[in-house]
Amino acid sequence: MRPRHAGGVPSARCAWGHGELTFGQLPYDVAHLLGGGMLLLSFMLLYQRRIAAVINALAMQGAILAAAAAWQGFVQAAPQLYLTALIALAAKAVLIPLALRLAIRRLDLHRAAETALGIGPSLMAGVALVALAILVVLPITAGAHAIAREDMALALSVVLLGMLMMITRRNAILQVVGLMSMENGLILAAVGVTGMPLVVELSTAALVMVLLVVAGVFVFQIRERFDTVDIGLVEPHRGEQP
Amino acid sequence: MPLPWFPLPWIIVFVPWAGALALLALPREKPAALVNIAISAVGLVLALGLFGHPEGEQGWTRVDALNTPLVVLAFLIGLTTAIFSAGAVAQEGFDALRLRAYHGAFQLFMGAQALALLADNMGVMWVAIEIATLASVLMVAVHGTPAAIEAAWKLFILCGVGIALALLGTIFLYLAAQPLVRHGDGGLSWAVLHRVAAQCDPGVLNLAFIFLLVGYGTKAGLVPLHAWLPDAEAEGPIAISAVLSGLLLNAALHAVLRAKAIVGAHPGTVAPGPFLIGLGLASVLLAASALWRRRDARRFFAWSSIQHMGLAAVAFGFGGATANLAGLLHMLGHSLCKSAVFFGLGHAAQLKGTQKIAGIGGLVASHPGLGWGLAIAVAAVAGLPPFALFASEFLLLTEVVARAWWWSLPLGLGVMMAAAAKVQTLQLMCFGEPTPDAPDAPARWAEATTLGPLWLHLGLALLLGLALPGPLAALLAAAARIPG
Amino acid sequence: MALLSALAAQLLHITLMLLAAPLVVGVTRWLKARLMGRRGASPLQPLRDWAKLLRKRPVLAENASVISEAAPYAGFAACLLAIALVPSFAQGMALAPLGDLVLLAGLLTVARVALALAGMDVGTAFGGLGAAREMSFAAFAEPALLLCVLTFAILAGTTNLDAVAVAMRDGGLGLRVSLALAAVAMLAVAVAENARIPVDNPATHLELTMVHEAMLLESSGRHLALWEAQSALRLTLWLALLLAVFLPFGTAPAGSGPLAWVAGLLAWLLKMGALCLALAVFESAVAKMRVFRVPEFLGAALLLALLAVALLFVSTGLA
Amino acid sequence: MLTALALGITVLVMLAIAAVPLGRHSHGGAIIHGGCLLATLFLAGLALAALLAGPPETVMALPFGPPWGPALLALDGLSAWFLLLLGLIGAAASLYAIGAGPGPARALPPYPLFLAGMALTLAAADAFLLLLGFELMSLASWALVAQDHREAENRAAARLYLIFALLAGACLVPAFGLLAGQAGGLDFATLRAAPPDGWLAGAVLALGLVGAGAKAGLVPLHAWLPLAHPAAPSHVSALMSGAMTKIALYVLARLLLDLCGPAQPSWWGVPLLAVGAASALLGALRANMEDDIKTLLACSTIENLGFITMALGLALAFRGADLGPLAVLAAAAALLHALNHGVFKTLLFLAAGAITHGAGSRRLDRLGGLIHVMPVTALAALVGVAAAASLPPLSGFAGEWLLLQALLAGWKVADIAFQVVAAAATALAAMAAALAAAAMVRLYGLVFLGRPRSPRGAGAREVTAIERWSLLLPAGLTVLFGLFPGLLVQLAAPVLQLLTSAAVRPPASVLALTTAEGASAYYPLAVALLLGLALAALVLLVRRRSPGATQRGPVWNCGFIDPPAHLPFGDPLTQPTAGGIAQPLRRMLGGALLAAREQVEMPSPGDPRPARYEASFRDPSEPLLLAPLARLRDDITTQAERLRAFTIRRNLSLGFGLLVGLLVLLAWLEAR
Repeated sequence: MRPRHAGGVPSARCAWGHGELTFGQLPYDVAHLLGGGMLLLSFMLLYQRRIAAVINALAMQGAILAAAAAWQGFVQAAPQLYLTALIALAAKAVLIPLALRLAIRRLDLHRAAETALGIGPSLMAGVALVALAILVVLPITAGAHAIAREDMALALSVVLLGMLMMITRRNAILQVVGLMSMENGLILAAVGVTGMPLVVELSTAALVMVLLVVAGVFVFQIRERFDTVDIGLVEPHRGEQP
Repeated sequence: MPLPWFPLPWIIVFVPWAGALALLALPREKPAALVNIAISAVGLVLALGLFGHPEGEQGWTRVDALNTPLVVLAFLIGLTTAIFSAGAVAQEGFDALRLRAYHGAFQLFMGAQALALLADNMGVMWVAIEIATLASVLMVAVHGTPAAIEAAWKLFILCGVGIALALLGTIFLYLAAQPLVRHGDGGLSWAVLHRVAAQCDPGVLNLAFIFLLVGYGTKAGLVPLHAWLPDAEAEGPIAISAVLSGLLLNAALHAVLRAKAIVGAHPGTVAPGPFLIGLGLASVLLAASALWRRRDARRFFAWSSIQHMGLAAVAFGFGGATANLAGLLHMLGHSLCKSAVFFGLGHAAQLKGTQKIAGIGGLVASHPGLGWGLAIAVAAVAGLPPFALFASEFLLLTEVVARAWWWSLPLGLGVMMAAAAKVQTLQLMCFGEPTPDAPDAPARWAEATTLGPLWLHLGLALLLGLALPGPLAALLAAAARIPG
Repeated sequence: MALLSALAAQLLHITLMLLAAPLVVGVTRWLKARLMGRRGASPLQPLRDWAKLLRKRPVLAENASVISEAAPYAGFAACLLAIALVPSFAQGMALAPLGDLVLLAGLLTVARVALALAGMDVGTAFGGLGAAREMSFAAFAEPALLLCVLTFAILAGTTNLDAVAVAMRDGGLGLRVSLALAAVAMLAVAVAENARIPVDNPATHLELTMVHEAMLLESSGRHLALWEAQSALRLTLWLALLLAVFLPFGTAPAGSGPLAWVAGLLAWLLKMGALCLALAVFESAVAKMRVFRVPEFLGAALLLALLAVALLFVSTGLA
Repeated sequence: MLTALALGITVLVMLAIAAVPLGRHSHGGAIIHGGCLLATLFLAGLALAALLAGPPETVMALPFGPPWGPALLALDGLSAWFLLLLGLIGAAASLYAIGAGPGPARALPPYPLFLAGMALTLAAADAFLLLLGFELMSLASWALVAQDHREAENRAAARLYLIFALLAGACLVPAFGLLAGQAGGLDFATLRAAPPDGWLAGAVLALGLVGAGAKAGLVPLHAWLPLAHPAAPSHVSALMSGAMTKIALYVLARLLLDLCGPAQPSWWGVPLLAVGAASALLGALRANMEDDIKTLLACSTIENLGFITMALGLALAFRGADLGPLAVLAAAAALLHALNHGVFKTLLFLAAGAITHGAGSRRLDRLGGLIHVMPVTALAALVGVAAAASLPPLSGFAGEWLLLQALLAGWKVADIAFQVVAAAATALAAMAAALAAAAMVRLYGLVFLGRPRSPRGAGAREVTAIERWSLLLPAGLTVLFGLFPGLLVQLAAPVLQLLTSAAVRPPASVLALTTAEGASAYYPLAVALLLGLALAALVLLVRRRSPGATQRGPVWNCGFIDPPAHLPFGDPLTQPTAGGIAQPLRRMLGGALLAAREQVEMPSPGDPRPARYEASFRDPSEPLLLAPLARLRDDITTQAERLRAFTIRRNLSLGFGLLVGLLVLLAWLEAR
């Protein structure tokens, strides 16, 4: 059952009607390009060994996200998206990476990322996840905007890769990075959908949480990994050994 | 009868938040506790006003049969918990800062709770649940002990990821509705989504439901997303366990229900029920076996919360008016009984100076009032009559057997095993030779602030299970039709 | 009229039984002595013993309770009522409607319980030992008996003794293997119930092998007389029961006149004499078995009875 | 009438509430138990009226109930019969409780609640209320079992008890759910209207049997019963043993004979018959091994419940084979024996309580010779013991006579398998009866006869007047019911009609019980009169021939040394012990059925140590049922525990795995 194209009516103030975008049209290509860039950077995150490099990649991803948001704001003639872009740029491309570098220095974590799953396997897993993302997005009838649909696939892949990173890295910082790139994927999805209300609020709220996680890393001085926090701190207090 | 523009829901939400600010400013213990009680009482009164409030959405909020009882219950438990905490907080040994944080976080949590339940806009609901999560992280971590920090961190990370996934699900929901709604804002309104769901794209709806289920399911403590729950409930201040298992889980499950209602409204989607049944059954079975190995009383009852949430999830997964009614009853009854248990258990733990089951023994002999109260509360949680959980489990089992008998085998097994474990723990804690009390036992009047709420909850659970007033029963019946 | 004759028959029957009891015991003993080549006491010896015992004053232990005094009467009364229900020379006696086999078993249980309680009353080792064994053996005898009853119930359609006897006499049942098996089982039960060889030796006082006598060690005088008479009565009862069920021939039918009664009486005496002879031969032929082999003995009887029933199911094609 | 019934139950609940403050009051116990006495008598009268005047046809909707509908109350013949039983037993127990003086305050509130729960179960006209009452009954009695919770074994007993009660509930709820599923309602009228068939009916049968059996303590679900009954105060044990287990059987009868409709096949009787026979045999045998009075009585309860279950099974089988009269016969046996057993077992448990009061112990090896110091108790107990040993003309025999007649008619079901089963059941029933007699003789002989076995036992004294009356009341009823079973069966005519749905004259006249065709009959009154007559004549004759008064002398026992001076009541070692009396049966059957063991430790010559003789047994249900289940549970939990030690990262991966799994599932589903 194909949905009616009611929603596809171009809004008066928008240069390109956002109903029938397809390949070969500039707005779509750019959006797609940016999304692809983010996905690529997610793979970079998985691929990098050195923490500093990972953080750079993260910063770049944040920057691209900001760009994507801004572009969508332009395409959809939705000014609030510029705000989102601005926040993303400030926080994800600049502030948080700086904070993380600081953390590395504070917790002297200058060493290669310890992985629970090897780099190679995690890359393969990443590819598989992307395939899965495309697979699940595929059945969405093309009636929904192609742009949104492709963006969804990309965003979904970014989210899944971020989560994959969280669970394959033993290092607290890297896990935070994973969480952040997940959140980047979310925002990408959010901005990707035409006319999504509350984008700013939602993205900010999500951001707040990430910031708090980073803060947590600072406050609780989580040196090595969640593992040790989990086991090392707690076993004596839990009294649950069978 | 409030005027249409009278934003009662928002008032309900913002009263606690205002109170939270006030409490953040109050350094001293007694007044803070009293103010806390006062605010909760006001909240309850306002919430009761919802019964007279016209149904339907109103901007970002909505009031209907499904969330009204949950909100009222939330504020009721908020009030009783505030009363209990007034008696219990003395034992927590907070310094001024922690005290402020504790009370402030509590009211912040209450407000977020109300918003999460009353929100009509799925985005607002998401934000509310995130705020509730942050508040609960604060409440759990407030002790600052390594164990508390670990529990809070676990809660934070796991629920954070869950929340993120829920956001993605929300975005998918909007994506599904986007072609059909003109003005953007409606695209996240539950009412609108529910209305247009039938013409939405089933594929997107499926995707949305998966993410919402995994996201909010984490908050609801469904297996295998449950890991944060036992530690969070065991390490925070005692009063917090009551609201965590009494309210937070309900709000999360309520969110899942809203999602299910939307997705279920489309005939072409993959039926959401089986997913819920699967997770619920996993929760019931895992909890039923985990209960046998607990040594820590609060973790024990946290696991029991997981089991009960699983039962409710199974009920909603089956769907239909009867099963939904059973699920709803189960949610309400579980909140009442479980918070009652945590009141009694909290007081007992403070008396004995430990929360190990082995350390709490012979309560009936040493403190008859508390002992029997706790015993009856645990029996109620174990699903024994005449309390609400007996009625709901009866209805659920009969319905399941009637609809698909094979599901009843694992279900009955789980219920049976869990109940047996609870009986064992009940006897360990309440019977036998009394264990020695801690040197710094709480004040006598603390027992009143424990037993009062405890018996009130049990009485209400009794009413709920056996003598529900006609209008309320009608309300629940109406509510049971909403999730579909 | 019919009622009167039934009543008369009943009274005659009871007196006959009371007279027969000592004789049966005496005759059996006498026959055994003869078979063993001794002259043996006169068949009337039991009567003489009882009379002598009755003349003596009973001596009770200091701590004996009312049970010791009441039990002999209770047990005897139960046996008397039981034996009054077993047709001997005539059928359709006044108490015939009461004559239910299950009730019969119940009355015998009453007598047994009275005996056992009396044995335990003083709290001596032998009394307890005897009581325990007596009650335990019953646990095997009862089911065997009940299964025999089941056989009759299937063949005669009732458990009323009189009706069973009638059915056996002129029911045209002919000779059946299951009846034979049931008869053997019932014989074994009778032997056990009456504490005869090989289950128990009525003549011995070697404590460790005693069952029946062990319970009577403390009783004396009239109580002992009553116990002895009761055991004689029980033996007669069982023999009469066997006759009534398996050899009901010559018994006067219900409502028949005195002549038929005389004939029936003669027939009964003949049969009873033969049975006593058989018992004597059997007892002098076999040796007493160890106490804890008794269950096997009775278990065998039980199996035989079960076999009889099963065969009956098959043969009569009830299935 | 229903209003009165509801009123009675409400009064009981009110008493329970009032008992909380009254518990500390000195006369509180008397007040509460007095109230219970009146209430139970009222209920009994109500039930009697219902049985005489015909039960009310109406159904009463209670003002309260579950959120999905009102709870329904009704009183038909079946419930009335068991309500009568409950009323009588409750009255006797309450009377005893008044006399026994105030127990611990915590034991007071559950007692009226227990009665109320049972009454509610009987009065329920829909599945929810029935199970509500059922579980309430379990919960209250659990509190009573646990009232002496300082004792570890009492706690264990209480735990096992409640777990079995939960099991019962967990089986009965689905059973009713299955019925309601295709009937479309939970009230009995609706359920009756749509009887199940096929596998559904089979499932209901299995669930019902397990559920009710777990509560009635039928083999193999009996492990809790011998532990729980002794743990409770005596009057509560009497209620549990006499009434509660019957309530479970009531549920069984209600479910299988009433709600499942008359059209069920004849093989339905077989499981009940088998379970009943096993229970009867095992219970009776265990009763011969136990050496605690109340445990012994509890085991005998298992045996009698086995009898009743057999009768119910026969009723099912006969009804399925269209043998209406025989079905009525069997049902009558079940009802009659339920009533009689309830009364005389109450009597015996109360007597056990009196003994514990008067002689300070429940162990057979510490008692003896009580007949001298507690004559009234001894007399009442003698009646109870004789009835339990099923001696004519007492009440125990009447029910058993009917049961045996029904069993002896089992061959009329034209199916060789059933016939053989019935024959075997007959043998087992007879054996169980004989074993019960042995157990009762052992009980009475060791407790009341002989000489004291302990100083405390030597100092025993008779109990208070009220307690004595509370013993004499059921004793009188036992005799009365024994003499006029015919009246009872005729009273039960509507119940038989309801159970067997066969319009057949009940197998009884005023003076007699008769078999289906009336071919053979049992005239208890005549038997009693004749026995009396024979006894009188005997006494006259004998005393005329031997006028001499009895004289007393020392015990002979083939030579018997005088007791040492420090043992005024004689040397206990010279008396038979509980283990000694049990020896023959332990060797004959115990080894095979109860894994009984005996070992004699004979020190070498010159070694001053005494020789030791040890006998022990183990109930088969423990190694065969409970232990494996516990082991299985431990294994499962051990496996499940592995999840718990996960780190945050592992837990995250769990969630991630779930997400990916669901997505894959979704993709697969959508691809199809």
